Amino acid sequence: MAAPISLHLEFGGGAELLFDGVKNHHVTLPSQSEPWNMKQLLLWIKGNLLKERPELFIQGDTVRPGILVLINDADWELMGEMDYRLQHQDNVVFISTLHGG
Amino acid sequence: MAAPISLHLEFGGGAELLFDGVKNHHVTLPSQSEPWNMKQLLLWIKGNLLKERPELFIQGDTVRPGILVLINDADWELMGEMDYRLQHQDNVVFISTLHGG
Amino acid sequence: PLQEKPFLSNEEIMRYSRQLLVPQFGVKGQQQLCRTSVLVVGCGGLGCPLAQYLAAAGVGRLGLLDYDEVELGNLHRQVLHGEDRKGKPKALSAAASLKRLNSAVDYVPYHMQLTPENALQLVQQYPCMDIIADCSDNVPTRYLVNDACVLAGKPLVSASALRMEGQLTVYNYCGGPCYRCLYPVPPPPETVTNCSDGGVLGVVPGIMGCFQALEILKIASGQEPGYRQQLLMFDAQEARFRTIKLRPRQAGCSVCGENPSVRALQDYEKFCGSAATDKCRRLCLL
Amino acid sequence: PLQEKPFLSNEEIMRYSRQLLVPQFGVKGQQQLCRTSVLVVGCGGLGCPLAQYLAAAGVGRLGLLDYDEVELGNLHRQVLHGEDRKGKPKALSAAASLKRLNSAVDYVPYHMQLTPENALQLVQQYPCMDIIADCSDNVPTRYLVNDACVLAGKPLVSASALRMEGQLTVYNYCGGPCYRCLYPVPPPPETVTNCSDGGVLGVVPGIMGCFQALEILKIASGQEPGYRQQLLMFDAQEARFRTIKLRPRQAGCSVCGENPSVRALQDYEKFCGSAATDKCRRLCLL
Ligand SMILES: [Zn+2]
Ligand SMILES: [Zn+2]
Repeated sequence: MAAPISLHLEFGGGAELLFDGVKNHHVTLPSQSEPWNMKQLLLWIKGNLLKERPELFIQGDTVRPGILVLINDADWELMGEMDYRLQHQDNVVFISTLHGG
Repeated sequence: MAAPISLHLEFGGGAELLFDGVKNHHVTLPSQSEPWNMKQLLLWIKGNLLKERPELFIQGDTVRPGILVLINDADWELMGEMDYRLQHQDNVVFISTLHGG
Repeated sequence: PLQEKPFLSNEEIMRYSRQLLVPQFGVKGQQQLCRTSVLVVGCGGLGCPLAQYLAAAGVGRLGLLDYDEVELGNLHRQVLHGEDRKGKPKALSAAASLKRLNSAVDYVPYHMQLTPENALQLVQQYPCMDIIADCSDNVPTRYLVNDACVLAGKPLVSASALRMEGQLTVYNYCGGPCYRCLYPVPPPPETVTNCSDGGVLGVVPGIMGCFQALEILKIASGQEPGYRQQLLMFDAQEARFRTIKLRPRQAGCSVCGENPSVRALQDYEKFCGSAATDKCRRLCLL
Repeated sequence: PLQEKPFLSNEEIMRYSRQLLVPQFGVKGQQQLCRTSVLVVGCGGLGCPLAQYLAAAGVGRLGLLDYDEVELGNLHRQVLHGEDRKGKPKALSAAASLKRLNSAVDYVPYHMQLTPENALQLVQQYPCMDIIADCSDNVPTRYLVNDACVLAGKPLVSASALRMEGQLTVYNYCGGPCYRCLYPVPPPPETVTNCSDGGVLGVVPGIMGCFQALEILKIASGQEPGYRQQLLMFDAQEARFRTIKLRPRQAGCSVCGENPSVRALQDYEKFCGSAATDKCRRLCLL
């Protein structure tokens, strides 16, 4: 059994508007048999935080195009993307790309 | 005996010009009977890093007016100033105030 | 503050539509900004971008103070002036450029030096200023502006720049420190480097002046500014920002403390041992 | 690059004296900057401050591209235009304002839309551009500019702003990623918010445009830019900066990868499912 872990989730660039406009979320993921990875975190967010129109955040089993995912201030591509194994106190940011000027 | 401690010293706003223009210094303070505090660090800097014109950095036993001292991103006034007891891996910044515009 | 207008005009709604849409600003923020007077001390590398964005955003009144005239060597960073303004007072040049951008703002150019004799009057009396921006370039003026703000009870948004570095703090606001709380004793004159001596990459005061404008827009529109009791340090060479937590207002401060010894403006050139200009410092020391 | 001048003229030494004094820039940096051509794609909220500081600093040539005309609703952030420019092409308005500031720069205004047909020619052929600044306001143009830069081998300094947030990255430079490496698939059109829809506080693109200018000055003068393979995120509400480490150039990228499928510019409006403007998006979706 993996112990429960606490995470700091942040949403920005407009992605926060899918979460009642709240940018910062401190969450605790419950204990489960396997360690938590990003794939499971996305499902957890979809089930527990996303209020409406989940397709504007998740498409298929990953984040929709135009949202950049950052784990501890690094692009998740450098960290293993969906397979990254989450650690207690990790900081995960979902940032919508801006296009205005 | 207190163990040797490593510090990250930074100089900015022009104060680095008294240290050969080098902004970042990783230094190790030797083991000594008492724990290291800021007062002793200033003396150590004067004896070991300052190349010339020490009066442009230290006056009396403290830093000269117009240099702000920051310990781990906080004003040293909040940390006990000269009496602050240095910890291993502390970050200490000496920043010269800018006046130009 | 300026007179309240209960409604925005159609022209104002058109002009400011993009910022009215910003939830944190909105119609209320715009109405408050339209009633706000800001005194800009120094129309140079910091004052130009600051005044530009405050005027564009629709501040009510903009006092523009500078004793100096435009020189060719200013134009790499003082973007409100132009080649045809050489020799013209900077305060008037700035006002003329800003008027093209937004004629609805009340511009009050002051072609004069800020002195212990006129500072309080400028800040307090007609036209009364709500927020002061220190965009000056020398130590005596920075102490003078600070003391005038403390005595008049005005928030001071202060920035500075040199070479490739910049600093910014909001002083004398909601329990935060004043300039003297941080720097009770002025620096020895021989340790002070000005832009005339040390140089400055023009876009560095550009960035810092824009930040000052942002802090003023937040104060004017009732948002919490980011840098009350905090110092923003910007290093353009390392492309690095750093936010420092500062001491609170000091009980022993000689101007904002509990038993202030400074109860009126004093002689700041004497106090600092240097002239209130960034030009003749060396000359004056001879 | 433009022709090399072995010496700075006396006028140049006077004008640029304050930045010649900056050790990291100096005479060599100035000479390199005077030989550099920069294409600014979009003369709006980002392009105005960017062009202003590049012109003031003495860039050699400034291409100023915008298909649009000045409207009253632009003036809260597009500080190179003015009330008397309403209805005038932004590219020409920007060039006219900049000329007052520094007449020594070669301004090349382009009152036209950047298209798959003209983009490569604009970037590569006479006058050849060394660095491209993406100051545009819509998704198809951002992919178009990116692909043109990759195909032509030019560094791309890109920024964007919305409401109270800004983002900046240097693409396609020294092993760093291109825009498509990060965003291989365009966002669904219904998830894209433009400044026309979502609003923007004017000083936010002001700050981001100044940063873009700084990054360009560093590349032009031979310094390492701060944001190659990095993303600067700026949140004006929280007064917070954040620097993110990004992935390197991706071997599988469809335009800059090892076996690119995009070997010529394509139809970006079709690719993105939206129009290359920040105005009629909703209209076009009907
Ligand atoms: Zn005080
Ligand atoms: Zn790529």
